[in-house]
Amino acid sequence: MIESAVSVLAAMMLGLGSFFMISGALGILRFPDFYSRMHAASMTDTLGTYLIIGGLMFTAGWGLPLFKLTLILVFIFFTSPTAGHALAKSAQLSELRLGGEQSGSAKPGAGGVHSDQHPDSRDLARADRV
Amino acid sequence: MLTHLPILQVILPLVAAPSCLFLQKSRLSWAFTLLVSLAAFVVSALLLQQVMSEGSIRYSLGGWDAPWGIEYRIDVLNAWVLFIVTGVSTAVIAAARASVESELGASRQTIFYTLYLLCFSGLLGIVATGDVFNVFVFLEISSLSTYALIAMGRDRRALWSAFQYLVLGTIGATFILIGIGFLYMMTGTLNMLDLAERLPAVESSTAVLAAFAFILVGICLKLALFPLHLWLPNAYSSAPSIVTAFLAATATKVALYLLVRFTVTVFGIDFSLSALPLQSLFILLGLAGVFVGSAVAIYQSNIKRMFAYSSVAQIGYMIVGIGISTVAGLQATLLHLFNHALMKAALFLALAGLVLRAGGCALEDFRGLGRRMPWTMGAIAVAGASLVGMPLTAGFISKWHLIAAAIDSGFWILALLIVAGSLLSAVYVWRLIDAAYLQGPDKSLPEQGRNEAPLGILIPTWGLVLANLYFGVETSLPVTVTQAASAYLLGGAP
Amino acid sequence: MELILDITLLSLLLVTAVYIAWTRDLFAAVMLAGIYGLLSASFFMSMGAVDVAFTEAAVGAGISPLLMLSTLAICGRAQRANPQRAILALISVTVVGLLLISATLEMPAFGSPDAPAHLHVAPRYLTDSMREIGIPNVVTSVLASYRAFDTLGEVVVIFTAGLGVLSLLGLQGETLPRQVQSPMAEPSHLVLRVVGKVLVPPIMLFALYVQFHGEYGPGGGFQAGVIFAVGFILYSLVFGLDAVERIVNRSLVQALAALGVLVYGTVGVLGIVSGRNYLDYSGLAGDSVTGQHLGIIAIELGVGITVAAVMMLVFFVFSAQLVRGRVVQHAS
Amino acid sequence: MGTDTLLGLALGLPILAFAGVLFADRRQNLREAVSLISAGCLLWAVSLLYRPVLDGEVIGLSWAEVMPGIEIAFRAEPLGLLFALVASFLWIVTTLYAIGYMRGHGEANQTRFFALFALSIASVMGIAFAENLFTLFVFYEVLTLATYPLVTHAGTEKAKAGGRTYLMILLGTSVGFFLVAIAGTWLLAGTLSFTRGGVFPPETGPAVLSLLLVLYVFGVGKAAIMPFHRWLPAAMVAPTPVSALLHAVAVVKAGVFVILKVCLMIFGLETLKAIPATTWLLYLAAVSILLASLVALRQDNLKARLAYSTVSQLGYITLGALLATSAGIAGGAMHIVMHAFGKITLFFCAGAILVAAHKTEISELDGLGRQMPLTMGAFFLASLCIIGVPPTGGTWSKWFLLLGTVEAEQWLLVVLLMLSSLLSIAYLLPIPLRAFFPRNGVQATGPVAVREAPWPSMLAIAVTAIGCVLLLAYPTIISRLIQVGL
Amino acid sequence: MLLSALYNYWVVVLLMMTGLYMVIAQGNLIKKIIGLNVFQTSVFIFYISVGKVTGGSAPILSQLATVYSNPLPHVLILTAIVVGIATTALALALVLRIRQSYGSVEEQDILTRDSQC
Amino acid sequence: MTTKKSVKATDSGLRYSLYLSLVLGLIWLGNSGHYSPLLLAFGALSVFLVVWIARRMRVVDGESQPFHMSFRLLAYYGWLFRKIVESNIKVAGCAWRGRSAISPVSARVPCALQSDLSRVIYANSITLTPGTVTVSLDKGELLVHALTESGIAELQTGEMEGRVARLDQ
Amino acid sequence: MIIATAVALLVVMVMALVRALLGPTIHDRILAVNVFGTKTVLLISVICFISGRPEFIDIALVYALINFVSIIGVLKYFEYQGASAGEGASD
Repeated sequence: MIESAVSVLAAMMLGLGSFFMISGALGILRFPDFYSRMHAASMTDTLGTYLIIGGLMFTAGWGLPLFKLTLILVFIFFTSPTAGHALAKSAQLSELRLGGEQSGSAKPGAGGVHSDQHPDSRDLARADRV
Repeated sequence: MLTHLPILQVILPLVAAPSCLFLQKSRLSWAFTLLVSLAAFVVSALLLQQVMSEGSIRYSLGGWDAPWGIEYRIDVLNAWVLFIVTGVSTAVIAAARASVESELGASRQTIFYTLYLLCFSGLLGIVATGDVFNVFVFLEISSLSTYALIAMGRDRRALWSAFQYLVLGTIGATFILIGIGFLYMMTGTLNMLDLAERLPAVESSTAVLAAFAFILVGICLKLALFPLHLWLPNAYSSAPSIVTAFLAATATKVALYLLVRFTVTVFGIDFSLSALPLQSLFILLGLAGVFVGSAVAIYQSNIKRMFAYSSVAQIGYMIVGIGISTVAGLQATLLHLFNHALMKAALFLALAGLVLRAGGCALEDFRGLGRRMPWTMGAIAVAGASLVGMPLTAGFISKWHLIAAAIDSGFWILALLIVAGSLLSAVYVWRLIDAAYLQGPDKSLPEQGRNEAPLGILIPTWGLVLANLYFGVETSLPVTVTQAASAYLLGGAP
Repeated sequence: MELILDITLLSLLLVTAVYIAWTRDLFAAVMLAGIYGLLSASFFMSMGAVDVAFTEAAVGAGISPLLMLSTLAICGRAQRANPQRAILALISVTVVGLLLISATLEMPAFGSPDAPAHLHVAPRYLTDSMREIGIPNVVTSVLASYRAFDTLGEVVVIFTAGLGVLSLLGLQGETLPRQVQSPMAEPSHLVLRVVGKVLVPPIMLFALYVQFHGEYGPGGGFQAGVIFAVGFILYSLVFGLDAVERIVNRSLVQALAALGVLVYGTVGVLGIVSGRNYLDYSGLAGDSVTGQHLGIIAIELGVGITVAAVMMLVFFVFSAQLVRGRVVQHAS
Repeated sequence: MGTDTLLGLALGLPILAFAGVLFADRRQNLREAVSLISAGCLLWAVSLLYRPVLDGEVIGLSWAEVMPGIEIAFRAEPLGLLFALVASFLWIVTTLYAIGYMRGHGEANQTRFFALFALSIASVMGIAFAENLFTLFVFYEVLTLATYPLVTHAGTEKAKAGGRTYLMILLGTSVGFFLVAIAGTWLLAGTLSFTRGGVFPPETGPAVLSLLLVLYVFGVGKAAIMPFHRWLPAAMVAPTPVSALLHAVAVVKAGVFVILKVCLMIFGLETLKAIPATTWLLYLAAVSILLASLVALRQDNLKARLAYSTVSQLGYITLGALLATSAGIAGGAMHIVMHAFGKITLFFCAGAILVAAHKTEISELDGLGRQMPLTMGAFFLASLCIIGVPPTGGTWSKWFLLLGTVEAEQWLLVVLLMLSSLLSIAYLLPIPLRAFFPRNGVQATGPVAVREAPWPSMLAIAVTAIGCVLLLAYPTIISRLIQVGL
Repeated sequence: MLLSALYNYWVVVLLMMTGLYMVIAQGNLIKKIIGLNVFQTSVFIFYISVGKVTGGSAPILSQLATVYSNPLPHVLILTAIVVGIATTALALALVLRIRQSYGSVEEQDILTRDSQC
Repeated sequence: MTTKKSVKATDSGLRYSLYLSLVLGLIWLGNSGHYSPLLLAFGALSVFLVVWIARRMRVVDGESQPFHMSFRLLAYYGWLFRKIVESNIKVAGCAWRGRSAISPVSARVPCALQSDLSRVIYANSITLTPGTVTVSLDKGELLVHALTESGIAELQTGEMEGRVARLDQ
Repeated sequence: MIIATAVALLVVMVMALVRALLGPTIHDRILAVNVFGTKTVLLISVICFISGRPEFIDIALVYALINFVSIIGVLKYFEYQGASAGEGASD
C-alpha cells in the first residue's frame, strides 16, 4: 500500500518536474532578450530539477542512491544561482549593458537593453574588419 | 634476468624518462640518457643473440597469457629493428651534448633529454609489442614526444612544421585505431598472432578489407611514403640537428617495421597481395618516391632539407623491396633498413657539427669546407658515397640485394630504374663534394683557419662512418640476420 | 526505450558536429564542442559504458573547452571566411566515407550478442575476473591488471603531453607579473568567492572518493586525477593564478607528474622482484587476489597523481600565457 | 720468392707509391724518385710473374669475403698479366715524360698528379689481376674516381665541364648497366669468377644472354663504344701526361680489357657465337670505327684528332673480342699492346710540340719537322704502328684481326676493316709528312735552331717509338702469353 | 530492422567525415583542432557501439544484472580519450606559440609569412 | 574585507577545520557503500589531506563553514523553498502566455547587510527565485533584473532582507 | 513514468540545443550550454534508474561539477577578454 502511494507521489513529482522543465525551455526559446531568457532558464534549474530529483529519490527509496541524490540536490542548489549570477554579471560587463544604471528607482519599460539587434553578427563583423 | 630481456628493453628508457626530469643539471641528464641508451643497446644485442640461437621469445605481461593479457613476441624481425634503433640512439646521444647545448640553450636541456627518452622508449615499445592496441599506445607516445622535440627547433618554422606533423600524424594514428577497431569487431581479439589465425575465416568481408586499407594508409602516413610525405622535409629541416639525426635513422624505420609486421604477420602475405594490388602499388609508389625525392633534393639550398628529401627517396627503395614481395625482396628491404640508418645518422650528425660551427647548413657554408673542417667533410663524403651506393660501402650492399631481388623476380626494368635512382642521388651528393673540395673558398669570406667540429661529435660520426665501411665489406652479421628474418616471415621457415 | 534515447542522442551529436563545421564564430564552436562532449558522454552512459562516460565528461566537456577557451582568449575569435581546398576536402572525405559505409554493410548488427567481439576474449574477463582479481568493476580489473601495460602507456602519454606543453610554453621566463590580481578577486565577485570557498574542499574529497572506489564503481585513477585538477582549477579561476602558485609551485607539480609514472613503473618492477613477469601483482601479498588488489590500488594512485599533476600543469601554463597576454595588452 | 707474394707485391707497390708521393709532398725530386723507383720495382715484379704464368701455375690471393659467394680475390692469368705488363712498363715511361713536361710547363699541384697517377695504376693492377667480376667492378669504380681530379687538373670552367661529362658518362654507364649486368650474371650463373669457357649454365635462354651482353658492352663506358664515347674527347682538356695515361696506359685499356675478359671468360666463345646480339654489336663496333675515323679526319686540333683515333682503334679491339674466334681475341689482345705503344708516343709528341713550339692545331705544324726532327720522326713511326704497317708491331694485330674476321666469315667486315685502315692513313700520315715537306713551298731558309722538348720527354718518346718497332720483331713474348690465355 | 542495426555505425561515419572535413578544409588552426576532436570522438563512439550487447548493463559485476556488455572496448577507449586530450593539449600549446611567433593562426597568413622571410 | 571578520577566523580556525572534516567525513561515508577497514583508512587519510590543503588555501573560515547559523539557515531555506515554488508558477504562467506577459525591468535595491556571507546568501536567494536575478553586488546595493515589476516591488518590501539579517545575529 | 521524464528531458535538451545554435549573442549560447549541462545531469540520473543500476549517480554529480566549472571558466574568458579587448588581441 505504502509503495503504491510513494510511487504515485514520485510519478506526480516527475510529471510536474517535466512540465516545469518544458515550460522553462519554451520560455528560453520564446523570450525576446537575454535577461528574460535567463529567468526562464533559472526556473528550469530550480523547481524543475528539484521535482525530478525528488521524484527519483522517492523511487529510489532508502539506501545509498538516496544519499547521492541529496548530494546532487545540494550541489545544484548551491551552484545554479552562482552560475546564473556570474552569467548575468559577465553579460553586464560585456556588450549587453543594463539600463539599471540610473538612480535606484525601478524604471518601468524594457530598460536600456538593446535586445533584438543581433549584436553577435555585429560583433563578428567588427572582428573581420580587424 | 635473461628471461625479462624483452620487457627490460622497453621499460628501461620508459622509467628512466621521468627520473631524468629530477636531474636538473644538463650535463648529468645527458650522461644519464647516454647510460640508459647504452644499456638498451646491450639488452637489444643480447636479445638478438638469444633470438638468433633459440628462435622467437614470448613474454606475457602481468602474467596473463596471450589473447587476454598483452604479450611481447620478439622474433628475428623485432630483434633486428630493436638492435638498429638502440644502436643509432647510442651513437646520436653520444654526439648530442655540444649540439644540444648550442641549439637549445641551457634551460631546456633536461626537458629535451626527457622527451628524447620518451620518444626512444615509444619507438622500442612499438617494435617489441605483440599486441595491436599496444602498438597504437606506444605510437602515440613516440609521436607526441616527436612533435614536442621538433617544436624545440630554433626558428619559428619548427613550430609550424611540428603542427603540420601533429595533424597528419594524429589522422594517421586515428586511421590505425579505426583499422584496429574493425579487426577487433570481426575477430574479437587484439593479439597479433591470434588475429593471424582468426582472420582467414572472415577474410572475405569488406570490413576486413576496410581495416586493411585504413591501417595501411595510417602507417604510410607515418612512413612518409611518396604521396603522404609532405610533412617530412619541413619537420626534419627545422628540428634541432640531433633530433633530425635520431628521427631520420629510426622513426620511419619503425613505421616500415609496422608495415611489414601488419602485411606479413597479421594479415598474411597472400591476403595482402590479393586484397589490394599491393605489389604494383608499392613498386609504383616506391619508384615515384625515389625519383621525386631525389629530383627535388637536387634543387634544395638547405642541406638538411636536401637529405630529408633523400630520406623520402631511400624509403621509396625500401617500399620497392617490399613491393617485390619475395624472400630476397624483403631481405633487401631489411638490409637497407640497417644501412640507411647508418648512413643517415652519420650524415645528420656531421651536419650537426657543421651547424654548430657555421651556424647554418646552406650550400654556401659548404664552400671550401674540405679545408676548414676536413674530418666532418670527410665523414659527409664517405657517408654520401654510401648513400649513392659506391662499392665497398654499406649502401652498395643494399643496392646490390635490391637489384638482385628485382632481377630474380624478373623485373629487369625495375633494376634499371633502381640504379637510375641511385645515380640521381649521386648528383646531389656530388654537389656537396664539388662545393667542399673542388671549388676554392670564395675570396669574400675571411680566411678562417681550421675550426673542426668538437671531438664529442666527431668520434660518434666517424664511428658510424667506419661502421658504414665495415658493413660494406664484412656483411656477415646483417646478411645472416636479414636472411633468417625474411625466411622466417615469408618462407615459413621456423 | 534505449533505442529512442540512442537515436536522438546520436542525431543531436550529428547536428552539433555539422554546426561546428559550419559556424565561423570560433567561440560558438568551442561552446558547441562542450555540448558535443556532454552529448557523447551521455551517449556512452546510455550504452552502459560508465567509466568512459565519466572520463569523457571530465575531459570532453570539462578540460578541453577550458583549454580551447584560453587559447581563444589570446588568438582571437574570428575565423577567416573562405575554407580553402574545400572541394579537395569534400572529395577525399566522401571517398573515405563511402569506403566506411560499404564496410558497415557487412558488420555484425549493432548489439547482437553473438557478434565475434563478444565471443572470443571478452567472456573470460566477465566470468573469471571476480575469481582472479576479486573486484566488481571489470573495466578497472581489465584496465589495471589484464592490460596493465596499456594503462602504463596511457600514463606515459599524459606525462609526455605535460612535458611537451611545458617545453613549449612553460619556460618563457618564470617571472609571473605578481601585481596583476585576478579580476575575479575584486569585491564585485563576492558571490563567486564565497561559493568557491564552500565548494572546493568537497570537490577534492569527491575526487579522492572516486580514486579509491575505482574497484567498486565507476571511476579510477584517471577520472579522479581530472576532478582533483578541476578542484584546483576552480580555485585558480576564483582566487587567481598566483594564489594557486603559492600553494603548489610549478616544480612540485612537475615532480608529482614524474612521481606518478615512477610509482607505476616500480609497482611493475616489484612484479619482477617477486619472481613473476612485469606488472604481475599476484606476488605482492600473501595470496594472489589481495596482491592484485594492492597492485591495482597502487597503480591507480600513480595514475591519479600523474594525471592531476599534468592537468594542473597544463592549465596553469595556459592561464600564465593568458595573464602574460593581458599584461602585454595593458602595457602596450 | 713465392708467386703469391709477388702478386701481392704487384698490387701493394702502387699503393705504397701513392702513400710515398703524398708523404714526399712538396719535395719535388723525392716525389719523382719515389714514383720512378716504385714503377721500376712494379715492372720487375710483374715480369717475374711472366715465367710461372706461362707454365700455367695458378697464383691466387683472397682479401675479404663480402657476401656468401662474392669476395675480393685476385688471380694472375695470362691476359691479365699482359695488361699488367703493358701498364707497368708504360708507367715508367709516362712518369719519365711527366717529369720533363711538368718541369718544362710549370704545372700547379703536381703532387696530386703523381699521387693519383699511382692510385690509377694500383686500380689497373686490381683490374688486371681480378679473379671475379665483383673485384673488377670495385677497382673499375676506383679508377674512375681517381682519374676525375686529373681530368679537371686545370681547374678552368671548361675543364670542370669536361670533368662533369667524363664522370657522368663513366659513372652512369658503370652503375647503370655494368652493375645490373654483374647482378644478372651472379643470379644466373651463381658465381662471378672468371672461368675458361664461360660461366653460364647451358640452358640459359639466348634472349637473357643477349640482354646481358648488351648491358656489358654498354656498361663498360671506358671502352668508348659509339653512343658512350663522348667522354674521351671531353677528357682531352687535361694536360698531355694525363691524356697519355687516359688514352694509352690505364683507362681506355681497362675498358677494352674488361670487354675481352667478359667475352672470353664469362660468356665463352661458343656461347658468344650462339647469341643473336653478337652480330648486332659487331656491326655497331664497325660503325663506331668508321664514324670515329671520319670525325677524326675533320678535327684540326691535334689532341682531338688523336682522341677520336683512339675511339676508332678501340672499336677494333671490341670488334676482335666480339668475333668470337680465337684469332679475333688474339688480334684484339695484340692490338691492346700495339695501340698502347703507338698512341702513347703520339701523345708524347703532341705534348712535346706544345711544350717546345706552343702549337696545338695541325694546320700550324707545317714545316715543324726541321725544328723538331726527332719528335716528328717518332710521330711518323707511331702513326705507322697505329695504322698497322710492316716496320711497326701494329701489323701483327691488324693481321690477326683480319684472320679472325675471315675465320668468322664476316665478309662485309673484312671490307670495312680495309676501308678503316685507309681512313686511318688519311688522318694520321699527312701530319708528319707535311711537317717535313711543307705543302705550299714555304721553305724555311737557312739552318733552323733545333728546339726539342726537355731531355726526359725526348728519352720517353724515343723508348716508346723503338718499342713500336721492336714489337714487330719480337711478337712472340705477347703471342705466347695469348696462346696460353685462350 | 536494418535502421536500428546499423544506425550507430552510419552516424559514426558521418561524424568522421565532418571531423575530417574540418581538419582538411578549415584554415583556422583552432578549428582544425576541434575537427580533430570530433574525428577522434567519432572513433570512440564506434568502439563503444561495437562493445554494446542489447540488454547488457554496465560491465560492473553485481547481483542486479546477469548480461553485461563487453568491457574490452571500454578499456581501449579510456586510453584513447587520454591520447586525444594529450594531443589536443599539445596542439593548443603549439597554436599559442605559433600565434606568438607568426602573429596569426590562419594557415594562409602563416604560409605567406613563411615564404616571405 | 571588514577587519571584524578576520579576527574571528584565527581564534576559531581549529573549530572550523573540525567542522569541515566532519562534513567531509559524512560525505565520504554517505557515498562509499563499502566499509572495509582499508577503505575507511583511505577515507580518513583523504579527509585529512583535503583539510590540510583547504587550510593552506585559506578556504576554511567563517564564510565557508557557517555552522554558527546552520539551524536557522535550514529554517530560512524552508521559507525560501516556498517562495521559489510561488515565483516558479508565476514565471511558468508568463512563459506559456508568451512575450506579451513579461515586462523585464532592472533596478538597484539597497542592501544593508554587513557580513559578506549574509550578503551572498541574500544575493543567491534573489537569483534562486526565478522571477529575479542579482546582476551585480556592490558596496551598499544590489543591481537586480526582474521579469515583471511585481518581482521588484516584492523585493523592495525588504521582507527577504529582514529574514537574512536575522540569520546573522 | 521515468521514461516520460526521460523523453521530456530529451525534448528540453533539443530546445536548449536550438537556442545554442540560434543564439544571437554569445551569452545566449553560454546560457544554453548551462541549461544543457544541468539537463544532462538529470538525464544521466534518469538513465541510471531506467537501466536499473542506481549506484552510478556519482557520474551525474561529476557532470554538475564539470558544468559549473566550465561555466566559470567561460566567464573568466570574458573577464580577461572584455567585449572590446577580445578583438583587439586577435589581430
